[in-house]
Amino acid sequence: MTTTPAATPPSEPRAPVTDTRISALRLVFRNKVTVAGTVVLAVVVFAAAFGPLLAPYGINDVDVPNALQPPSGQHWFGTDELGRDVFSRVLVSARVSILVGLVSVGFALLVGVTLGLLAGFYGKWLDTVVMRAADVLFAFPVLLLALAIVAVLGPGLTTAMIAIGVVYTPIFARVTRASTLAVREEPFVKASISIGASSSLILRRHILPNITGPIIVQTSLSLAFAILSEAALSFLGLGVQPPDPSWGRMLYVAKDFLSDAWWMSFFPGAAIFLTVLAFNLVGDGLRDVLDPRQRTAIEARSGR
Amino acid sequence: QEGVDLGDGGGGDSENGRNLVAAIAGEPDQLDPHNTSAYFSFQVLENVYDTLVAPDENLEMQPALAESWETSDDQLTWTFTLRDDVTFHDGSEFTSEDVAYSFNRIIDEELGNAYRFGAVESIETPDEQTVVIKVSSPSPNLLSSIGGFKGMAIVSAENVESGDIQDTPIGTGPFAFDSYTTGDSISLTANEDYWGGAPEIPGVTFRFISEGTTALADLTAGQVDWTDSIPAQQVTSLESNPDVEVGMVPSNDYWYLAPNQASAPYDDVRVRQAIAYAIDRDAITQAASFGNATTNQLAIPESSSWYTEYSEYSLDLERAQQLMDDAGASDLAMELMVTTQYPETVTAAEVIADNLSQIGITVDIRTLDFATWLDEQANGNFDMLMLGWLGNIDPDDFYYNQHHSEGSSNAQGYSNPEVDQLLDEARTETDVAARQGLYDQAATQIADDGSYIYLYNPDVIQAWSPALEGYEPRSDRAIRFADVSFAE
Amino acid sequence: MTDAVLDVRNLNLSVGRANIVNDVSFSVSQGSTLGIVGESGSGKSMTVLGATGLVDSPPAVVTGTSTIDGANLVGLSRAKLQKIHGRRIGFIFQDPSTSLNPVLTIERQLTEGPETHLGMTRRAAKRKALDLLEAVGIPDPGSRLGAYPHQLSGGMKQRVMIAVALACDPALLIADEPTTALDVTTQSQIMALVRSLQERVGMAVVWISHDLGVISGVAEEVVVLYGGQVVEQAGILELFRNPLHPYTQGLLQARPTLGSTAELVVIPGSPPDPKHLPEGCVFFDRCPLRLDPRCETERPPLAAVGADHLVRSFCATSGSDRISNAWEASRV
Amino acid sequence: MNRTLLYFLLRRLGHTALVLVGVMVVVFTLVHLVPGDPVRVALGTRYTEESYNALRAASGLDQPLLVQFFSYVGNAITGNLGVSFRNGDPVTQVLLARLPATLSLAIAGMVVALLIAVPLGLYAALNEGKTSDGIIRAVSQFGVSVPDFWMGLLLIILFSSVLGWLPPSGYVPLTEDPLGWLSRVTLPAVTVGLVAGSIMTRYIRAAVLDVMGASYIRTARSKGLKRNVVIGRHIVRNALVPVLTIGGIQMATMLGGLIVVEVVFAWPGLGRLVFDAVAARDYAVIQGAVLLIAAMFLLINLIVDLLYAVADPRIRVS
Amino acid sequence: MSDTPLLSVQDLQVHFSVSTPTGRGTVHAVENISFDLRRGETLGLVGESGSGKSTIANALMRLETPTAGKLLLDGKDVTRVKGRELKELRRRIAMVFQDPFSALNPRQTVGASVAEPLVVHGLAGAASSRRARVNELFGLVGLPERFADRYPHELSGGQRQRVCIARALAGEPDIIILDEATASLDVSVQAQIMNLLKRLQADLGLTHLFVAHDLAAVEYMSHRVLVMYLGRLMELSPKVELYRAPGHPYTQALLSAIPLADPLQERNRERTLLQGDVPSPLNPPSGCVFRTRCPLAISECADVVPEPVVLGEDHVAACIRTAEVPLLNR
Ligand SMILES: Nc1ncnc2c1ncn2[C@@H]1O[C@H](COP(=O)(O)OP(=O)(O)OP(=O)(O)O)[C@@H](O)[C@H]1O
Ligand SMILES: Nc1ncnc2c1ncn2[C@@H]1O[C@H](COP(=O)(O)OP(=O)(O)OP(=O)(O)O)[C@@H](O)[C@H]1O
Ligand SMILES: [Mg+2]
Ligand SMILES: [Mg+2]
Repeated sequence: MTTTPAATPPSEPRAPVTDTRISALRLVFRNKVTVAGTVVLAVVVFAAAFGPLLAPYGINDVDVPNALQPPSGQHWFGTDELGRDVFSRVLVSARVSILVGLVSVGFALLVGVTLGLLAGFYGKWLDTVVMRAADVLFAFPVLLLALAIVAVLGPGLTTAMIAIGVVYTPIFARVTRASTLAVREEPFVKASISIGASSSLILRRHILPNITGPIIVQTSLSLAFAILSEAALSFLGLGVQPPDPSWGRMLYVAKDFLSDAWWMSFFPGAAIFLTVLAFNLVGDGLRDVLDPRQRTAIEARSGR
Repeated sequence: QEGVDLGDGGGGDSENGRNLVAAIAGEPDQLDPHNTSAYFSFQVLENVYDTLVAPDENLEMQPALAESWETSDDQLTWTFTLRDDVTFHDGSEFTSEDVAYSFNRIIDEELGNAYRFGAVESIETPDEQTVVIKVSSPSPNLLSSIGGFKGMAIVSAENVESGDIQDTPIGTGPFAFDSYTTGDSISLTANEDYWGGAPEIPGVTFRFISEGTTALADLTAGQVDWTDSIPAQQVTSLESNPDVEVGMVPSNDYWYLAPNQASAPYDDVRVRQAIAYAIDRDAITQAASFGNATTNQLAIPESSSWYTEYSEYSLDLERAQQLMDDAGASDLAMELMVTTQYPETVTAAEVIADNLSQIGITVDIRTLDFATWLDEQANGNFDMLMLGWLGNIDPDDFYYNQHHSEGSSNAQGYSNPEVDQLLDEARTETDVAARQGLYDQAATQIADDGSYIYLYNPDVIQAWSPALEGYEPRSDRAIRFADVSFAE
Repeated sequence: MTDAVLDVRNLNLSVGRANIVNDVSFSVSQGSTLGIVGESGSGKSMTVLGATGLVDSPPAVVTGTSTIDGANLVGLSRAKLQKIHGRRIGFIFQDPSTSLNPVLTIERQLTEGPETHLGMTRRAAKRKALDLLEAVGIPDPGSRLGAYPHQLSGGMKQRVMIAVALACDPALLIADEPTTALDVTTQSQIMALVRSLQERVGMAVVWISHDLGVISGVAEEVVVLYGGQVVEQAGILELFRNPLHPYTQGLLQARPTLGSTAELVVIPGSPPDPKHLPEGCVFFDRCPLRLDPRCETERPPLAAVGADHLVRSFCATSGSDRISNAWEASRV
Repeated sequence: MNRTLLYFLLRRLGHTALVLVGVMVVVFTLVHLVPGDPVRVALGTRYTEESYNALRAASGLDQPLLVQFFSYVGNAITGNLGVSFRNGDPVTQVLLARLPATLSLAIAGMVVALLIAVPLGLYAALNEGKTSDGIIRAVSQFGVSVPDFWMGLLLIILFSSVLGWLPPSGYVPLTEDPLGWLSRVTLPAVTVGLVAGSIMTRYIRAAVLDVMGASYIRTARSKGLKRNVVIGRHIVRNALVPVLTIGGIQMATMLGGLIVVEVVFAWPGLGRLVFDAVAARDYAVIQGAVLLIAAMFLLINLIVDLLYAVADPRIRVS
Repeated sequence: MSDTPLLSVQDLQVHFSVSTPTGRGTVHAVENISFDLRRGETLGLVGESGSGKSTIANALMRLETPTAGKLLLDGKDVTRVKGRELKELRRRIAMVFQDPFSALNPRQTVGASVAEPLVVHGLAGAASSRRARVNELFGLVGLPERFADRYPHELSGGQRQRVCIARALAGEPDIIILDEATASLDVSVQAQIMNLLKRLQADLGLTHLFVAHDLAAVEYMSHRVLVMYLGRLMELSPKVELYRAPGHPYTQALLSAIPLADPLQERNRERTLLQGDVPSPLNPPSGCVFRTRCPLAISECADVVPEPVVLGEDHVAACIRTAEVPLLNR
């Protein structure tokens, strides 16, 4: 099949488009806010990876006579009720908090998105079953669900992660299903079916990429809430096991020293706040970059 | 103090003043004294019920519902003469039948406290005023068994049989049960006909405030008059607060570690001893109770007449390491089982973990909720556990149960025939000095064998408003409001 | 043009670096209709929105004058604009299914204008609403008052939109592609309706469309927009009979017409990006003529080539035959 | 219209029943899977083997699980949720006693959340990109990332201990003492409301921004309506639907028991009941409470769906 | 007729079951439509919005399942085919949709979209030869190859529609269904696309089903025209005859609604303006569905569903008063 190409060469489209695409990574860094978020996250991840090596003190170096010292040159963030160095503990806790966030949300993401995608795409009885099951989980009081899971599996980091993961699964399933339902009706899906594409190809190539926006937003929100849920579980004594610190546990212990030792709650609290904020900022940035429309806008804005 | 009128704090007003509001750290599970084992229940019931005899501030048994008693020469028959001016809150007469009914209920229904009547053969009521208890062997601790706490209270048969006792108990005590708001509070009103004299205050409202910071805020805001829901770490700052009275007395409670002798290498006495040498009791005590406790290497505090001097285990890492080496135990991974129900165990565990790491024991702290903890303990699923034993009066109660081969609370699986024999003997020894001697020996042996590694005796810490007069904290944690009053 | 209802002079509108409207002037007099044609993105909507003060500025920057009742709408305060919008100027937008508020009843959307501008009571406004629905040819208007937009067909919705626009008897009606989203049959109904209403109340109409056929049916005067500029302006007959700008020519020959199967002219490429307008003639890169060396470097002025006929091209004066032939040659 | 509504309600009730059965199965399984023996908790540390067995038999816990489940479901259908293992109180009665406290905290918390979120969300959206928008977003971010127990204690220290304005804890029924109720519900409601309000602020902002871009808003402005009318009548009504969704979820969460906040403020609500019941392995109470919470959750969902129809006439049809 | 038509549609019926405020109802989207699609021709399909044009297109692609009737492709019944055969059907028939933006996945480069049929049908093998084929297709529709890496929103409407056409051509189909493929484009662009389609048809021997509501565009593009109203066939005729002498009042009304090129003619022409709206397909009028808006309607029209009347070779109109239809005054 050979034919002459159309005689009239069409001119450029309205929006100036560079033919060499800027890499996604570089695009992320065009946005100052996203960069700030990324830097914070990088610090947190760095602390998670190398915290134990960087910490000036052992996290469990109990030194009761030196308990409850305010921040000083020696102990930047002060000491806690057992005389342990708060800075070291905040640093090392990054690992737990990040782990809890990533693993539990990763679990919820994987299971929830898969179920939501299938339910939304295939509909019918599968939809009914999956969504009713999600309703059952959803109707369960969140902390109680976590409580029960922790009680079954015994407390600890792993179970806390599973518990939080299970709690967030129905949310992901719902968000995914709603988006899938919407995208499924899009003409380009119909177009792909009309080509003869299989369901799996449509799910992979068309539906999934187009529901990443809400999923990313939900993920960054959930990451934040997962870190906080770990704190709530700690409040109920179900989170990370002592003596290992987590930001949530530290806050929990610190609550009894609220009026005497502000540093015990301030620093882990600030760590949570900054991390949660960073997750949200990076999530927003990522969503923008993954959306080709936003991407062009960013490319155009950043000149060339 | 801020002069904001924020209402009366939940209690009912009456002409002669307002209810005392006491904040306790939790909600009673039920109000049947024979069935509950919760301290929160007894905080309330202490003021509702009476026992035949009751401990005074030195924990000596004094007449209560029983005016007097005598023992037969063979020590096998106890005859109690009851007061004749006592009525229940519902107005019915208190008689010896009620005593027999109460005790038989515990025995016949095999309720939790039945073990205290292990030696009792019969309970007879020759007349309304007399109760005769026959025992199979001399029982020097009978008085503390029937009067040590309100779990042995004299209840009303009618109240039990109607089933009301679980939430509307009727007793003979200084306060009568008034109302119960689930999750929030229980109110008692003064018993005007109390045999010990009517209380001065119109009533008591117990509020359930588990968060210590909240309870203290309530106390300083004048919403609460009394509380024992106090984070130990806030005691120091509390003591300097002029708006609050803080009362602290050494208690008979003790906290201990128990290595599980059913699992290797904790069956080796050297390992247990090594642990005992390696731990820093001072740091543990400081960390767990912020100094509001006294370290001890045995169960009984110095203030008690049963006190025994013992100081074998001073911190000695070398010795501990030596013992570990002798036992051939190196690089030990140990699961230390503690419970969130008692946060001090969690804090102490963190220090202990640090201590033991220095002799090559890696401690994995298992923090369980109490229900699971109890299950695991009963199933022997632990390497070492930490817990406390509360409200102790007679040594038989705890030494026998915890360290006799047949003891019902011997979860650590300790068995030493010598100790068994000492405890058996002490049970029936009626001479006080001789009995004390037996317990001295037994206790020393138990500590030497490392059956329990005793840590400290905590203080009873309570705080109340300066306006509250006549309140004294007691070393057995009994909360009695019969004699308190408000200053004008 | 003393009886001009709306008189727009040298209107410019830019957002950031995008010059969306460039030096546009036109006026429309009472009882007559001005048509604005142009491709998508040529700045038709922005021209009228800018001229009537309906764009948010900032971000948009608007200069020039746009006079109605002696008041310059460009730069007028929000409060003063509010008194003119809806009262002196009524608007109809392209897609009737999105330009009516989905959660309010037809009645509410019809009455809020008269209540605001004419100080009518709710009851009086309701009576007015009934009359309006009647006037725009909605059968059984009484029962339609309580309806919500989604309960009406597209044509009905556009009639309601017209009723909303005419609720306060405005002097000027701005119709921004009011029939583009509708069926041809409905389109001819709406066109007929607006014409008859215009005859009755004598308002001025600015009718925007990209379809020259529609414009030929409604307008007396036509403005052809390209790249935010007026490239040609003339009376309707003059424009169809004697189009001078190559773009206008192309537009006329690109549309299929009934009864003619002559091959269509193709205007290659697409309109310029308002952020990167060419230095010279805005139509330069698509133009088949490019007769003058200035075409690439210099903006041609909008020049009068006859009575009421303006054209912006260096090539226009060379005669329309040449232009037609140029398009012929470029056919595929 | 009415037939549709009836049809809709019936179908929803069917769903609800289905989900409730599911909840029952899950909670029953879960509760019995959880290690920890209620009898041991009840007996504490000092008891004999005999007393243990006696209590176990007395409370029917020695029956096979399946028997226990079916007798439970059978009773539940007739409205009998069993009796509390701890004190023999009928569970229904226990739950009803706790409901008012939970309801009043949830409603008050929602009011606070709305008082925070509606003006802030709206204001931020109307001033998109300006400094005030940034500040509101930052503050809401802060509200989201502060754990509630911490916020609660901070409020207690500030408003009770330092300023002495409000009592730190306790609950008085609204019907008995409205002022006392108000003074006591304020702090917990603010604690709850700050968190929920922060979340809702973001949703409201997004929803309003969405609506502001719609072309009917341009229509409304083209009518020369006052800004307030455009906002109040046109923007807000249309932004309601997405806000209802998130509001419903927040409300359901609150009704489900705010364990942590209830513990901090000694609030006699369902959350603390569940927490205590779990600690004591009081099976009947846990099951009953979860069932009630699930039912309330579904009820809220239903109400939200009905409200959708009120807010958005388009939904009324389908 | 010596050879079988490429595609034959026989008594096609598509109903949708929907829930309405008053219970369940049936949308009669397409009722008993029969027509042939002949090799190499363009059949125009016109009608107002909601008349069932897209439904027919979808039924041919088997995106909707016909409730009754038959589809014959090369004489072979494909009404119920599944799996591999269905896939083959969807290779042989390709479709171009109305809105070229929403018909392209916004998260995929247009090159990937064009390559999709190749992947799906295992054509053009390896990635490199696929790339070459995509480039060839881009050339075919007059797009520079470098556009392959762009996202849909970075292209103009006309360019996007070219991409859609390239994708439709990728599987080397016999039939292309153009569902209002030019309706959303600007006139200038519309002309580009229509000319392109004509050229491709001539070069590649394609058969087109050209769905539109613009009768002028249909006249330009088609050999024969099928006019639909409310799911029913109104008229089917060779183009020239239909425009010169429409045999159905509905066709006549459609024609008179088209604006004329010349303003003078446009203003002075006599129009048959249709009144009111299309009735609901949930309960279409009895007899002739057009009678409620028909200027020629008589009482009989309500009783019988009019049979197609043969008016000439290949020319049928479903109207009992077809003789009375006035000639369009030009
Ligand atoms: N708010 C805005 N900010 C920036 N650019 C805009 C804005 N609105 C429109 N534009 C740009 O202005 C140009 C003209 O837009 P306008 O809507 O006036 O075109 P139009 O002629 O009405 O087109 P259509 O036929 O599609 O309605 C386009 O390039 C568009 O991208
Ligand atoms: N999936 C469906 N469920 C219910 N009704 C449908 C469905 N698809 C189409 N319809 C209805 O069938 C009828 C025919 O629709 P169709 O889309 O085929 O019309 P069309 O002629 O293509 O209109 P348009 O010009 O608007 O594209 C319409 O009334 C439509 O509402
Ligand atoms: Mg426009
Ligand atoms: Mg269609």
